[in-house]
Amino acid sequence: MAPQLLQGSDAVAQAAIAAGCRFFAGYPMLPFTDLLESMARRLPEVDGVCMNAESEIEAVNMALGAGAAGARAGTGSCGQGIALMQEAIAEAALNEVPFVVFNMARGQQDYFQATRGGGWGDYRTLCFAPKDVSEAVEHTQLLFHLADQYRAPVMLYGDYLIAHTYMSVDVVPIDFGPLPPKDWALDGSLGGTGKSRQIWTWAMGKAGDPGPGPDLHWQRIAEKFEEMARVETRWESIDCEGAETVVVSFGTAGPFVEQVVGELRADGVRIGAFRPITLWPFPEAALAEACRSADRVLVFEVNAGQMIDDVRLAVAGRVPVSPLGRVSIDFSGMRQGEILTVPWIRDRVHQAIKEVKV
Amino acid sequence: MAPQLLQGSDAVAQAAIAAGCRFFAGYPMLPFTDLLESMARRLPEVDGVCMNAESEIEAVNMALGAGAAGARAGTGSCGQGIALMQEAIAEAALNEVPFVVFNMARGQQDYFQATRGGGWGDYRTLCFAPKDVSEAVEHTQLLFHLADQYRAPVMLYGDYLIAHTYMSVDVVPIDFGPLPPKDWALDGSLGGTGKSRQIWTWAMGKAGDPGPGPDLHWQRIAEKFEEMARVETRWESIDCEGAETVVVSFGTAGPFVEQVVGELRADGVRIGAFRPITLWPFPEAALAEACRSADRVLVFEVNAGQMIDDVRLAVAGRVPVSPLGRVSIDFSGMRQGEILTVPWIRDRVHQAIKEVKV
Amino acid sequence: MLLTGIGGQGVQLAAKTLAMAATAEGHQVLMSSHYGGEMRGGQTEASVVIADEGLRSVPILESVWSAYVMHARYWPAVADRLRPGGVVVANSTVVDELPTGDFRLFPVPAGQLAVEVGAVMSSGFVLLGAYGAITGLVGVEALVSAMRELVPPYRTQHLVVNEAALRAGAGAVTALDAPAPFGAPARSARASVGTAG
Amino acid sequence: MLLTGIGGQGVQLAAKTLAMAATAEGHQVLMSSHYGGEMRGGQTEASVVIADEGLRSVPILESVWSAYVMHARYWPAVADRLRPGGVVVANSTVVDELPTGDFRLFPVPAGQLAVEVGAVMSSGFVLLGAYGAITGLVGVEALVSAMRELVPPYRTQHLVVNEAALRAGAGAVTALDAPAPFGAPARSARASVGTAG
Amino acid sequence: MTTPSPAGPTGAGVPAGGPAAAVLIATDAPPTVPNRKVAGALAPLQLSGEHHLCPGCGHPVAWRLLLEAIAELGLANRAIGVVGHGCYTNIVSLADIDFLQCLHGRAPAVATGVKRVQPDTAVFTLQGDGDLASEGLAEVLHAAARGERITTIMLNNGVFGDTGGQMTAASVVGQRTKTSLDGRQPEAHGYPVPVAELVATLQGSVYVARGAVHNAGSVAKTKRYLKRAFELATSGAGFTFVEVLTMCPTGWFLPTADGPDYIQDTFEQTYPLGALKDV
Amino acid sequence: MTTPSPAGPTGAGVPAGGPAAAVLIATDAPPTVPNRKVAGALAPLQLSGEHHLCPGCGHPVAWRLLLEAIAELGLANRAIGVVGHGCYTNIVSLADIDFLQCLHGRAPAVATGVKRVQPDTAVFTLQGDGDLASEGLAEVLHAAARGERITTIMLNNGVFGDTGGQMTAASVVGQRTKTSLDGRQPEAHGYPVPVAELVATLQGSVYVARGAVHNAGSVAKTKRYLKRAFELATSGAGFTFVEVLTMCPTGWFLPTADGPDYIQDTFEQTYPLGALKDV
Amino acid sequence: MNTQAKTRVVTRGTVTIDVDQCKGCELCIAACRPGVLEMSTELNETGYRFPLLSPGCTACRACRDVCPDYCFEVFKFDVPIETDS
Amino acid sequence: MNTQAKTRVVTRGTVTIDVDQCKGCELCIAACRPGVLEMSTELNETGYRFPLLSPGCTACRACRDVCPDYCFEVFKFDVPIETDS
Ligand SMILES: Cc1ncc(C[n+]2csc(CCOP(=O)(O)OP(=O)(O)O)c2C)c(N)n1
Ligand SMILES: Cc1ncc(C[n+]2csc(CCOP(=O)(O)OP(=O)(O)O)c2C)c(N)n1
Ligand code: SF4
Ligand code: SF4
Ligand code: SF4
Ligand code: SF4
Ligand code: SF4
Ligand code: SF4
Ligand SMILES: [Mg+2]
Ligand SMILES: [Mg+2]
Repeated sequence: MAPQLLQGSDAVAQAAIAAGCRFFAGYPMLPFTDLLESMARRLPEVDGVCMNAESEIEAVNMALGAGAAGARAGTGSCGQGIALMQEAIAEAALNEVPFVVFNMARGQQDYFQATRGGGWGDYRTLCFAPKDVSEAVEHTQLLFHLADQYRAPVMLYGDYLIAHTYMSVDVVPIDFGPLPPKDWALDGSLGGTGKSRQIWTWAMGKAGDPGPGPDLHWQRIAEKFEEMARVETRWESIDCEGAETVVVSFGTAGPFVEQVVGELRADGVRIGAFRPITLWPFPEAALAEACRSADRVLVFEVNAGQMIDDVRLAVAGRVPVSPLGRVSIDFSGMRQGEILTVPWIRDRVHQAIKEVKV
Repeated sequence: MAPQLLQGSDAVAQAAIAAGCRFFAGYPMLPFTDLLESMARRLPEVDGVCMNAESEIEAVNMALGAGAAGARAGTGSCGQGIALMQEAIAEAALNEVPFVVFNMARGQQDYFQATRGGGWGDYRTLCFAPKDVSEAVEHTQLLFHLADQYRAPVMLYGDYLIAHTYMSVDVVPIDFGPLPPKDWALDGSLGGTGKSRQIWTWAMGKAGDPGPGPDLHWQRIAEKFEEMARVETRWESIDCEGAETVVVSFGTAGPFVEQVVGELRADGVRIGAFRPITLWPFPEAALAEACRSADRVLVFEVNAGQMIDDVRLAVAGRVPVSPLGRVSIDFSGMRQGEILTVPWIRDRVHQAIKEVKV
Repeated sequence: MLLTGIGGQGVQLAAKTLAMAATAEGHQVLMSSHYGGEMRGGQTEASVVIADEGLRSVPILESVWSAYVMHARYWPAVADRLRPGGVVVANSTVVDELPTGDFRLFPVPAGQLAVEVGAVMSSGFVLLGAYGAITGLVGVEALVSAMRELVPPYRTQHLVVNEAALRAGAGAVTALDAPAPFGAPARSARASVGTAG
Repeated sequence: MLLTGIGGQGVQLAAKTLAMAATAEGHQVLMSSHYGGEMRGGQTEASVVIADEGLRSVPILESVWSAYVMHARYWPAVADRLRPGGVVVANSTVVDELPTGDFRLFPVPAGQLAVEVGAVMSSGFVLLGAYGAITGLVGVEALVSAMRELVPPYRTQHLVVNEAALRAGAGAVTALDAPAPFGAPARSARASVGTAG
Repeated sequence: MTTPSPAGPTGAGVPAGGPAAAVLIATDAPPTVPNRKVAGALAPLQLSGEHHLCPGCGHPVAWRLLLEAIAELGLANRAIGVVGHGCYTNIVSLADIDFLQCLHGRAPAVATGVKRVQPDTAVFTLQGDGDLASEGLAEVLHAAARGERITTIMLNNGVFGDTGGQMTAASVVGQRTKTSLDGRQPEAHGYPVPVAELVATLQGSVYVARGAVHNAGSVAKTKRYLKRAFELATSGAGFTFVEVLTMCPTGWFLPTADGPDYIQDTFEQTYPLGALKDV
Repeated sequence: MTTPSPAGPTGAGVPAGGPAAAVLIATDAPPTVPNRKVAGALAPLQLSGEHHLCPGCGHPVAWRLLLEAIAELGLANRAIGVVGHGCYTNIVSLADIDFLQCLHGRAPAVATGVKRVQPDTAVFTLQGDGDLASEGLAEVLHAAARGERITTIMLNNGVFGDTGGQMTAASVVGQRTKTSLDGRQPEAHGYPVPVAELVATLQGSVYVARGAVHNAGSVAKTKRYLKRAFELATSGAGFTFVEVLTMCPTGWFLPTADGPDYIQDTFEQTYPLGALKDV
Repeated sequence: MNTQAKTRVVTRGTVTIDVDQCKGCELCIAACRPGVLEMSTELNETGYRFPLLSPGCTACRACRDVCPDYCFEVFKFDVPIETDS
Repeated sequence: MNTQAKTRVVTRGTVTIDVDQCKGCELCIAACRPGVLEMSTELNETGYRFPLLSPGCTACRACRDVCPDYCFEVFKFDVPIETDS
């Protein structure tokens, strides 16, 4: 297929469908709305179902039901809507139902929400933050695969710049290899055979065949998340080798930082850029490694300081870590806030290099 | 008043009423239910209102309404119910409506939920975790004061052992000093005068008197939270001076750790206990200070490892930090999980002291 | 003191009655209980710590001096925590099912006494009356008035039978020669009311 | 290229048409737009980056080579980013309100031409046709077919007038001698379609 | 006229003879005289009869009716139950059909997801009044309006049984609960939400009925309602809804034996029994 | 018979004379001949007439009626508005009364909190159909069942206007939206939720009416409904509800001038106008 | 008529009762039209009273249908049994 | 009857129109019973056509009541004005 000019939302929708997504439920909220509209247009063409759900809570629970019945399912929203989904995302993590949550966030203010959740219990959510539309297309497909692999809800942290940017992209289905069969999925077929299925957060089992109960079940889940933390980190590190300054950023802020860092590097400044691709699990070891020669780490995020905690955890006191960003909401325009521009970042990096001069 | 034997929930209810709480809305969920029942019994006696709300979402939004109208208001739930309240707690943080959230958690698994939230945007929630019923009584009163002082939603992180333990306590109203007038509260009285009031997360203002808009308004809120982080940390540090080992725990796990540490100290082990009383803001500086002479920090929490992030942030790599706890849910009994006992902790501390021996 | 039983046997109410009676008699009390979350009929257990001075104990007891046992099903949880030589006041009907061990067992025919005083559902109170009398921790009058305060308004019809049950239990046993060690040197004297019933 | 305007003036549709036409002509394109969240009628702006090779640019442009301006209200946002000597294709009605500066201004009587071809609501397309012709970035045929693909099914009644508008715009101007610098050495040639209108 | 056979383990079920009142019949084993078993203890598909619910609770009776209806309609290997949070949740352990235990109140949304991707299954939700009329009112009404081809069963005891007896949106006026100690007062607490009536108002619902389990007659009728509801939903007609009034003596603070009367004298006044809508 | 005075700034509002069709009257200033002003542009309590809503939107007309009703009932200094998320939210900036802008769908719960602690105020919610019939259906029905002494106003245009025209729970059958491109199909999308009818079913509601703003007659009636609703809620009678059908030409993909007809020919068929309940 | 008939009881069926599963709720007692069930004075192993059957069962299933603890099975005799009451 | 009367127009009132606030929706046009409003061909400063008034206004307020942009004020003359139509 030749590259097409696609709006990010539409590209993500096509990627989801290419990955086998056949059920989607969502509730409009800018900048997520376009993805919902695109799914509503495209899913029926492949005999899939797109539910124009009556609330985010209904949407995520519909996705949970579809996932439990074995379909590749998706839902999504942003900020406030994702807040309403917290209970169900945690539930799905604990009762092991896979689906993909498309968080087309209003900027970068929801890093904590995405990485620490606000659900209940010990759970984590695998979360990819693409830097642009092409990466979003790739991540979308990978996320459906990983959701099934780990039987867990997973998240794409997009934003307005992912959802609304048009880009020439080519959506090609990617094969990530085989997966275990979904023999746990509910289809009713085993009713009356003594082997009927059950999905229950507390894993209480059936008469005559008691389950592990929540204590053991949740310990097992916690181990699964530890495993994911070991295996699934992803990141991009640019010119960090030998850098005195490393600038960390995530998602669509990445290319802006990359541009600034590239310019400075061209000017002879020893500076690199690091971008976690998975927000959870956070690439702690890779960042520590990237900062080996650094004497300052700068964190650019368009919020009051959220990812900086993870950066500080990664460098564990070995290098001073300073914030470059701040709260910034371009409310009227739904870009990412006025600070998300090359000149702003360039200024701040210059200033920081001067200030933190060792 | 002579000490009375009060169930923790009832003691907290009395403390809330002593602090002037006159509106409460909740939805039953163990172990929060008893607080709701107690409020339903006691509030009408002081001409207050207790709403048996039809859901946690309605409960928290009722509390938000009552708080916006100037009342001292409370709500609460645990785990799943608090998850459903995330959107509204974030909203209240951003539109500056005070109320107290009583999170009678099912154990310690919701530390991230309480400290990082799952709401949207840049906000934090002042959160106290009492170690027992007497402390809960004190914290409850203080929280109503601080909520008004900062015009923010705040949280009590209790649990089953707070909610269901009976203790001889004396609920005496505490005077925390004066507060600014609630001239921002909505009562309708200024309608038609050109000075009518407005509560709006986006702070858009009125025609002729535009507000700062979300960008500026939320920056101001972020500064307020920074101020709280500086001023409002609280902690308890026992025998940390000169200790080689510091055991950190929170909430009702504190007394268990305290007992183990006390015994070991009596046996000549150089060990101390540290307990953050405010989970957010986390007493980073105090913990760093408490660990000055330590060569190991142990974190006991009944979950897969949540507070340990804050402990690692506080010690910033200067001392190795190891977890002592794990996921543990005493589902049938609603204690805090089987690991929350003195012998279990004692064993683990002994083991850790051997292992981490420097 | 540790009380255990099966949900519905009135263990929690018995523990509260004991705790309140002890408070009324001027002691410092801490009582913790646990029972099913969203399931009925599981294990129910309560601990009561009674002390004379400032009391700040953990609410989940490591060891207990005495236990109150309504049902054998959850006995192991009690046995684990009973101190050597501890006192066990148990419903006679379950005594046969209890293994022997280093404790002093006081069987009380609670069910039978309850039927005799026409209080078939109040065997827990019979056992409590007996417990109070055996250990000397609380007098039967204090127990009766605590029970009266605790029974909820919609259950007042139970007051009379409960009182009869408490008195029947107290009257059926003789006191220990060495009473409960509260006021003892330990920071808090731990009496643990345990019912596995 | 940066396009700006007031919500409702068709700026977004114009930008999409341009981007799609450029894609169809074999270029790599990145187009970003922004407009009000839950408010109508505010600023609307779109940027289009057109390049020949692998394109990975930031979607919020620091500087632009050309701009498309429908309304003067948001002109400052354009002026800030226009490179020295940049090209500005603007609706004549707003030209008077634009300050002078280091740019080449091409006024197009878009509103008037639109009325003439009976497409009063399509002045954005007039300006776009003119823009394409002036800069030489895209041909009018590519614009017309892109527009045909983009107009949603429930708006097909607009196809004819939009086409007329595009052609009117293209026909009313003469091409620049130096066309748009795409394919230039820079990692990505940045053409910025800006409408402040 | 037959001669009474002697009582005892082997002669169980046959009068032990002798005159009048004092005569008891052994009931520990099936009768030895020629007979036909007209009813077993458990429903088909029921794995066990043991459960933790309180004495006199009405839920287990409703469970049996549900399983009988499914079995009799031949839906055993097509049924998927989506269950909310409440005392009735325990069915998940007792019945040999697929179950998804879901979040409080959300069953109709979850069931929608299941049914839409498995259109040939018989998807139903089992919920309490707290689950459905309080926490999940929007979910059930939206599913009904959408005409989802599922069956929703609400076990209405007018109280949050599982959390110990607080007022729900369905508690009747005057009902004493732990959060309405002097009885539900319209002034302070408002009026009960008649969910079945609301569902019937919506065009997407095709069948709405209200049964009860407080006596044998209503048990039989309720089963008929359930069967009709499953038939219509699985045939694709639309959303079907069966409310079942169940006793909660614990949450009503009543002796178990008074449960049925409380239904009849109090609940039925607010919630009249019968089929409300049958297209 | 009066002589026409000359047209022009000072003689505005008076026919400029001359014969027939071509005659235009200056409308840039009040007339100079003796007159009485029968209607100003803005409602009392309205701070400005400028707003960002689309051409032909029905909401601003409803805003004015609401403010007129409040002013005429003397409630200006007792009114507290609780407003959801939608195009209509902009009233918060335009009206000189206390406002709380709250979360999407939750206004009735928020208003309950306000009213319960400020019982002497006139608390109302202003919500859209997306806000109320979709996201917040439970909230409004629960508040109605509880008989909260508040007034809820739903501006029903059958679409999420603010997010660009997707289907809401109130979209009518056949309505084209961005998530129902071929029109709302009952098979796939179900039927609209008639909120007013549901609210009327609940015992706690005392007044329920449905008006519209698509012509001068319904504008006048709607204002009467609003006044009665405020009167009854503030007198303590119970919950009152007024639905107002408003045009959303943008979300309907129609020329602005066709909005009123769409209401009359399509919306009114699903949502008949009038008072549904008046106790 | 035959006055002796008055003291004759027709028993058309019978039930088995799992008394140890019984929780003593007494719902079966009220449900039994002919009134042939009454509660024991004895307690079962969990401490509940349980129903006892007297002659006259009609095999109507009512007890079985209302029992929340699944204690009953119901049998219909091929030939009714008559006894003195 | 008087055929001349047919060409006489009675104007009972008038309106002011804030044409720059007008968004050209035409709702006022349909609302005006006597049909004395019609849209301009000119555009206002935001680019919309706006209503123009001809003689015959009855001061009925309909235009004002339906206008979403608050463009109208309505005045009733103390004495109606008659003109040739
Ligand atoms: C979000 C959430 N809130 C509250 C609870 C606690 N909860 C569990 S069961 C229950 C009561 C259910 O009542 P109902 O649905 O009427 O069932 P019943 O027990 O009466 O059969 C509640 C409130 C929960 N599990 N989840
Ligand atoms: C929880 C949440 N979900 C979604 C949104 C996005 N949102 C804002 S306005 C709106 C549409 C409102 O539609 P309606 O209430 O019908 O009002 P209208 O714009 O049609 O007047 C939506 C979905 C939100 N603000 N919050
Ligand atoms: S509390 Fe009520 S509903 Fe729950 S098991 Fe007991 S009787 Fe049944
Ligand atoms: S989108 Fe619809 S509701 Fe919103 S302002 Fe435009 S016309 Fe009005
Ligand atoms: S089957 Fe009928 S007659 Fe026989 S015992 Fe049961 S209820 Fe009574
Ligand atoms: S109905 Fe069942 S549980 Fe109740 S008393 Fe009868 S046999 Fe026992
Ligand atoms: S007031 Fe009546 S008659 Fe006059 S212009 Fe307006 S609508 Fe027409
Ligand atoms: S109704 Fe108002 S906005 Fe619409 S055309 Fe008439 S004057 Fe203009
Ligand atoms: Mg219930
Ligand atoms: Mg709408």
